[in-house]
Amino acid sequence: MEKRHDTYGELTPEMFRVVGPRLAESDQMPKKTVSFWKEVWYRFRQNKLAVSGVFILAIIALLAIFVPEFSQYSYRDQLGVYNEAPSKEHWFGTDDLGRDVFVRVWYGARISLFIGITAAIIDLIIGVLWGSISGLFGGRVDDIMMRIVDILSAIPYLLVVIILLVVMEQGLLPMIIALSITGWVNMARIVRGEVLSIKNREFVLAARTLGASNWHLIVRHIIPNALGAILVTMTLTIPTAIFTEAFLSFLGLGVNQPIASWGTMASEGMGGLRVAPWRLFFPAFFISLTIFAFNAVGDGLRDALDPKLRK
Amino acid sequence: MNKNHKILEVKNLTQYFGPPSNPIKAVDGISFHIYEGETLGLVGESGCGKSTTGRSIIGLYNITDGEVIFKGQNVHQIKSKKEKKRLKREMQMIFQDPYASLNPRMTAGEIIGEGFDIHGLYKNKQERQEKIISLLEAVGLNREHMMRYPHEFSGGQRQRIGIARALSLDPSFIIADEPISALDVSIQAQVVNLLKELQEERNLTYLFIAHDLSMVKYISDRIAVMYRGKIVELGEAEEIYHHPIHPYTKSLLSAVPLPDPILERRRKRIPYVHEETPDTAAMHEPVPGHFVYGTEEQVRKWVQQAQR
Amino acid sequence: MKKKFWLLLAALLTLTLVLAACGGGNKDEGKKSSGKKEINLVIPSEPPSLHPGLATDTTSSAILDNVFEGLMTRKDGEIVNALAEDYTISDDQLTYTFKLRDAKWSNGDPVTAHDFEYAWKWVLNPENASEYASILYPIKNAEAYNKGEAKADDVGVKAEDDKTLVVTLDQPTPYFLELTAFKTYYPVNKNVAEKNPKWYTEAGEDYVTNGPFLLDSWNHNKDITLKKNPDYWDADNVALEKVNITMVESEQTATTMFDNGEIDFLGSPFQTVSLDAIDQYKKEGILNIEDYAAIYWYKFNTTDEILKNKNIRKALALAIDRQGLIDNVTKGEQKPALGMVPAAIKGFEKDRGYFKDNDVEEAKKALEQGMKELGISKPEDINIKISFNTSEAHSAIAQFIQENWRKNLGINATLDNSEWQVYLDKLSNLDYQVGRLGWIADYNDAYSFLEQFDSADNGNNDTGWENPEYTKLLREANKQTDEEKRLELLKQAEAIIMEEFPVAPIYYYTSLYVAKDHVKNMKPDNLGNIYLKYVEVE
Amino acid sequence: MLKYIIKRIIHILIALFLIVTATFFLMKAAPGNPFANERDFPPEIEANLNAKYGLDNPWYIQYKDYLINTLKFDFGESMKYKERSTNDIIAEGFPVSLALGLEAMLIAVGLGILFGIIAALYHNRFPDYIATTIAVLGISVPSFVLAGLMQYFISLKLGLFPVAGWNGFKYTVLPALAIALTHAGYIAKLVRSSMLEENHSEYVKLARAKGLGKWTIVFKHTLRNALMPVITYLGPLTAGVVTGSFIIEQIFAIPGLGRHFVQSITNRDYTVIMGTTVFYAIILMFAVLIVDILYTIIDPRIKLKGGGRK
Amino acid sequence: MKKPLLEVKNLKINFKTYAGLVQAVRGVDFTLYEGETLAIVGESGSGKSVTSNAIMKLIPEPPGIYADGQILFEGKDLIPLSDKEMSKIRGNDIAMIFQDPMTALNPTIRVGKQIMEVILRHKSVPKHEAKERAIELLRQVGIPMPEKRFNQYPHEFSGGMRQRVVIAIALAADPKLLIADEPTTALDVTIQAQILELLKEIQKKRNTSIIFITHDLGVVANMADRVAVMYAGQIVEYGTVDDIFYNPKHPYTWGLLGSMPDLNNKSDEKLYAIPGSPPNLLHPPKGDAFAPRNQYALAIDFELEPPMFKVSETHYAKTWLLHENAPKIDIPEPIVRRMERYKKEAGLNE
Repeated sequence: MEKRHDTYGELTPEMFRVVGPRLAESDQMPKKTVSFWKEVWYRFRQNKLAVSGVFILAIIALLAIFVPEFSQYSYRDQLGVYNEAPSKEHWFGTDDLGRDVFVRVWYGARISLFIGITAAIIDLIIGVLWGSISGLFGGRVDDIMMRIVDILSAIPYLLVVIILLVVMEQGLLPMIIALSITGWVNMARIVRGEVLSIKNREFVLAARTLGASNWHLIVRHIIPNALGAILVTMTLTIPTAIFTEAFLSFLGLGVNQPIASWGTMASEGMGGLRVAPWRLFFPAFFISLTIFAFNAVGDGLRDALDPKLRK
Repeated sequence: MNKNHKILEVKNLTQYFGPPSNPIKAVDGISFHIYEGETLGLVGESGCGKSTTGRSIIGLYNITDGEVIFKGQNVHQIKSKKEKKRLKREMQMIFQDPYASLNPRMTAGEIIGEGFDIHGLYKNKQERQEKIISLLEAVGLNREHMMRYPHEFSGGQRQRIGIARALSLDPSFIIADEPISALDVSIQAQVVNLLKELQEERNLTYLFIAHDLSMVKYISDRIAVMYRGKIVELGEAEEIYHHPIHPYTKSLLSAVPLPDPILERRRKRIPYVHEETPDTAAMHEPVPGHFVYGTEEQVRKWVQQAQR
Repeated sequence: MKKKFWLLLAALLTLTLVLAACGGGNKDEGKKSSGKKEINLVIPSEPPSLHPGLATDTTSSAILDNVFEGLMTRKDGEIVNALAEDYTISDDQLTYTFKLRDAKWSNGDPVTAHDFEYAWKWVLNPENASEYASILYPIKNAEAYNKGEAKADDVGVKAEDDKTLVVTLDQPTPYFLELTAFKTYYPVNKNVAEKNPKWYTEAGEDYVTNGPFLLDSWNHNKDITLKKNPDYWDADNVALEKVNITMVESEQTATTMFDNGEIDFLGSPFQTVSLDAIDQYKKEGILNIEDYAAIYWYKFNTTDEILKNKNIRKALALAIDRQGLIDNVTKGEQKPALGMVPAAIKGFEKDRGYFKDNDVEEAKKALEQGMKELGISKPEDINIKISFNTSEAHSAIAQFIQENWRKNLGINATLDNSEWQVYLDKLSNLDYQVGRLGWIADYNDAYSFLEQFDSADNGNNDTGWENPEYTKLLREANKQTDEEKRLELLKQAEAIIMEEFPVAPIYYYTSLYVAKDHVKNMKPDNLGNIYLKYVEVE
Repeated sequence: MLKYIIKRIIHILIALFLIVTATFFLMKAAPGNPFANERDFPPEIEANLNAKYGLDNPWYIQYKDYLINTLKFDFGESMKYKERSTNDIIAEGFPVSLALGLEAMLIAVGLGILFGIIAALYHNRFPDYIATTIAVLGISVPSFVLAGLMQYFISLKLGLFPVAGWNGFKYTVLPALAIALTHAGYIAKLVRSSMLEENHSEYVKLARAKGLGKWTIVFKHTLRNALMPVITYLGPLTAGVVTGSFIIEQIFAIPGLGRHFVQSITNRDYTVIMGTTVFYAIILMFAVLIVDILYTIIDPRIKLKGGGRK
Repeated sequence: MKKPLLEVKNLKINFKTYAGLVQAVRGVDFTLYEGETLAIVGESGSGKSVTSNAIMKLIPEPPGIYADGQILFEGKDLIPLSDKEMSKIRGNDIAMIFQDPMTALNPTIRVGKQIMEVILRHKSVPKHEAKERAIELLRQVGIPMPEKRFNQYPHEFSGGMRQRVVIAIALAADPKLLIADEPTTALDVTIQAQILELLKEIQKKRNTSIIFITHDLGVVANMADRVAVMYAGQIVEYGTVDDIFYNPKHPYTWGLLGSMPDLNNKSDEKLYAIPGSPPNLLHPPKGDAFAPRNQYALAIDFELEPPMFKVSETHYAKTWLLHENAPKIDIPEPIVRRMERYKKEAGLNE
């Protein structure tokens, strides 16, 4: 245990003068500010699946934006070549009405993503407000609001959606309403759970002792801290909406033709599975890919946000 | 300390939780007062109701019964928003857990300045910034720390931010709810020293809640010992330490480990056997300024035991 | 402890394997039937009712037509005697007297004229709320009784004795014999039905029939089995011993089942050959196509701002490339409909030459004219909504026609897809512009197609169109006892419609079907009915 | 406990009342009626029909009748399927859906837990990536596509299972798989994340300090606790699955209850809509109640109090 | 001389984080003899818990890395052992008591079963015997009515009782070494005193060696035979309990002793506090890690890491102040005063 002094080389007496503490050095912090989100981003980047999800989504979004604009065909042009296999001319083949599937897939991507994202945003707004009010106020308010949520989730979703789609004229708007009408329930539950755990954290109590209003608490403390969970839920709401749209299309309640969504394309393509499998394959593939990507991103975010996995 | 001026008076404070039929009696009718400029230590084991007492006084809970009179005003009966806000500025709190008490999504500057936003103070950006910096410096941090997030600080530094936040509205009374129990020993001393300095500089009054008897004894002028929702003994710090009367206090004192091996080897723990106190129990003052809770008979017995 | 995990894993694997093994090998269970004079079929849904007097739909008919038999039946599209051994028609064509042959109910009771009288009056009894009662209206006082304005005794049907049934009609109805082959005219065993009013809800003792097959089992929503009726009067000529009918809603599934040999026949009413399967079966050379007395048409709402103009309607009707539609979209070798009555109907086999298919020039002229009349300057200003009910085929047709109108006329059309019930609501409330409908004849007569336009109030009209001359012609035709003259009157009426275009006929349906090689003589007749009585299995 | 259950049942009854009300008015708001058909029939007949099924009454009488009938669990006759009572339809369809649903749940839970455990134990290593990818794939393929592909490849091309129908065990395999895979994916994800969470807990550390092996810890300690969120998920899921999946039942021609939910609506078969909705709601709400009770069995810390789940 | 049970040699443990490599333990050496109690004291983040977990090989890899050193248990190095081999030692030869009894027990398993588990894992005894042993253990750790308690769940126990259960689990297989990682930090003082008494009693009976991790010097004074003071991943002072409390040599030890008020501190005197914050082990400072906070820091402290200086046979300290060239610096006055006061008090009581 005892070490020889001479291993340290020349030790001059000068070196043994008392110089006292250097507190500034002790309290010094690393140069750059590490914000929470930077750290999250770092951890997110470690997750290869999640990063590839982001890439996939970016590419799909770009193609959805640009392909329909710059293609020589439009999504509704009937070109007179029916159920043609993929070729140089038509990369994804043509469908039963002689339309270019490639253009339709990317046009459909717009519609499906639009539906997914809009529904998710509506869910977000209603869900976050409902959940935070319910959670923050607690007591009777919470009881009533949560009972409403319970009932909404006990009414068969299909019944509501079908009746809604039946009553309204079919199109994008009723589709989005149908998706949001009960979709926000999940978000509300999650936000409420977050609020319940956040609202008794000491920093919220501290803000209360400073005299903060409920609104201030929601905006400054609760939402920023629930943001992680909200984001994760949202990345999982979008694919759910896309999925539900496909499901409703299968029931014949999708968007109006000739407008294409992935859902309507896939459910129509189902019939042509044997004659023209590309009509099913491409939209179904991109539905799956997108949902896969969103899930990967959502899972990645969840892992990245999880404080327990942090060090 | 101004013994003539009671800044806070608590009368029969009662705080029950859960269903009225079978309530959890967190605080069961306690009364005490705090003089302006003094530090009252409130000690007891976890779950005895000491934190609840602090939170009830500052109005985080709606109290079940009793009165809290702060500077002559009944805290729980103030209706006007303006009055309420004024009260908030007068009375502040320091929290136990320096990790949980700071919003991880806000910078130190934002945390300290939050009270300004709420009360609409220092609208001028420059002024606001200067005030924040002066608060940071008051607690031994510096302007560079303003833009930093809580997780970048050490535990002690975080607790300093919490103290700066409590000071931001220039209160006269601060409830320190176990402000040091989550900190390391060497940091505890720093924070306690800081609190004492601030008290002198700003003429603050503290309600210092802790379970660590030695630290409470060190910082407090008077000590109240809480046990199962009641204050069982209250008196001058030295008096409580040297001449405890209530057997619970004795047991508590005997259990405090001392940083001395020889003493430790000899230490005899006095176990406390819970004694039911009937409804006739009340606060007694066997020695002037030294209160004990119990029936007359019990108190007489305890005083005798103590004198032996 | 690791052991446990591997045990679990192994258990799962075995489960999967067992599942796989169970499934393997037995694949051609369906094919086995070929030796046993048995046939496997599918219908698209649970039959809503197996009471001949209550059933309204083709699925129920597909069963009823084989377990019941009326006075007459059909063979190769022709009306032939069934339970009626003989019949006489009075000269004024108002009285029909049927002589019944010796036939038995499946419980051994003889089939009597009283059973017919009972059954028909049961249908007409307003309390029973039979939705198809109106098909009995040619009978004297039938309508009045059904509407509660006459008594049962007033109805012109009477069992003179066990073997004689006398029917009195309101007016000469040349297709009345056709009607007696229709399911609503089937007899019901009076004794059983009176004893057990719910006799028709389950297969069993009380489900008493008189047709070539017996309802052997009926598992609701799942399957139905028919067994040969040994007591059937013509049992010697019935080849099939057993018919297994599964209810399969999805066309794709039915197609796959056919390909997999699980069923022996695919084609309406035993599910349909889906649009997408047509190509495949054509390629394989097994697709059969038969004429079908049914039409697919687009109705115009003649009360609409734009479509009230008959030239616009004409333009729209003419600017449809029917042949192109048939070749590329519907693909079933349907015939372009250039009239109101399908070619499968007697006397209407030839084209009456009202207009040409895809006559863009004429269409443009008519459009020009129409726009002038309406004061519209550009065709782009005309917006037309094509309504249809949710279905892939309707949607594809609508999209094709939408393109036709856009290309040929420069008119903007939008598509309005609604759920079936909503769609029906829109049609009957005239809350649409252009809407699709199909019409299938219940009996082989042109009147079936023309009758609905006799007045704007007719529940099946849906166009708001009426024409006094048209109405008059139909009335005359009804009174006409001479077949030739009657057809002439009907054609004149048809010509009026094809002048004013309250509807744009699109195509005459065909029946498409595929059958396994061992199934012989199984094909739909021109009304789309399949009588299993004639089917043979090798 | 009993008090808690009674309280929950009262909640369920209130919810049922609201659901019946909402359904009734939604149903009435939808255009169309159960007798509408391509071929119109005379208004007199329609009047007869309306009279027969009580549809000629004013809405409040109809509403009252529905409420009373719901209380008596007698939903009346189907308006589409003549003389078939709604109760019969449910009684015939439910066992089928239940059997299929349970099989699917078994597969889903088995596969889901298996993949979840593998993913969690090999966190951020190769097996995790594989298991996660498979799980997400399961989630991301729409069930109708999956069903169609399975029919085409497994039944037609490989001849392993019948295409459709409901005549014994081998008919259940494909539809059960088609239902199960999506849920298996979700369950795998849930198990993975909750296992990871449990793996960071102190008691796992203590279990390791006891010298217990990796798998012992999984099976005896973590899995049980990690299944809590799975159970929460399973409650409503079970209700949904055992009452039948419309798409799967339609594609595989299974005589289950699921189709009736959709078909009754498209048929405007009011009595059946009401019956199936109430039935579904009851199953769902009791499933949630059972989950809450199950919690107390698995997790002794939770005590049921009168307050409901928080 | 007693036999060494555990020798830790130059143990270095790093953690990989997104910000870089954290050097949590930077070369720790100590020896533990049979039947003795070694207390490791230090602030949070000083590496004391990492060291104790490292001995159990409970550090997850990744992110943890055993960078260097040996852990010799009865002469056998534990570091190269596989998890399977290690699991035979864990709970059997070396057992551990955790800080928070509230979370350390599996909430969904009856406590009896949690104890039996260890017995069944390491001792080949039939179930009923394991149960008897478990009940006996519960009795030994002072749980009343052990037969009834055996079948209860953790949430039915109070904090102190739970910690007794955790101790029972640790003792179940009769380990030679017990690592107690802040076993009383989460408990109230009165309960803490009971638990400490219990541990001492057990040690007396079974001659178990104990490594006691704590940050509370009062507890150290009560429990330890020898003490290792850790700072920034290193042991900075090491000696018998009397060495550390009555002759502390390292300025950090001074700081620790000084910053603890005792019941005699006058409230008007300031506490002797260590200023500043502990270093970030992502970038350990050059030289003596404690120098930036050290009132008596020497120039060399900022340049060179001090070696372990030997004070006596039993006492070592890692500070340049012990170098022959260093100025003589006395123990700060408040600490000396208090030591004297204690000595007096102890003498009075004699």
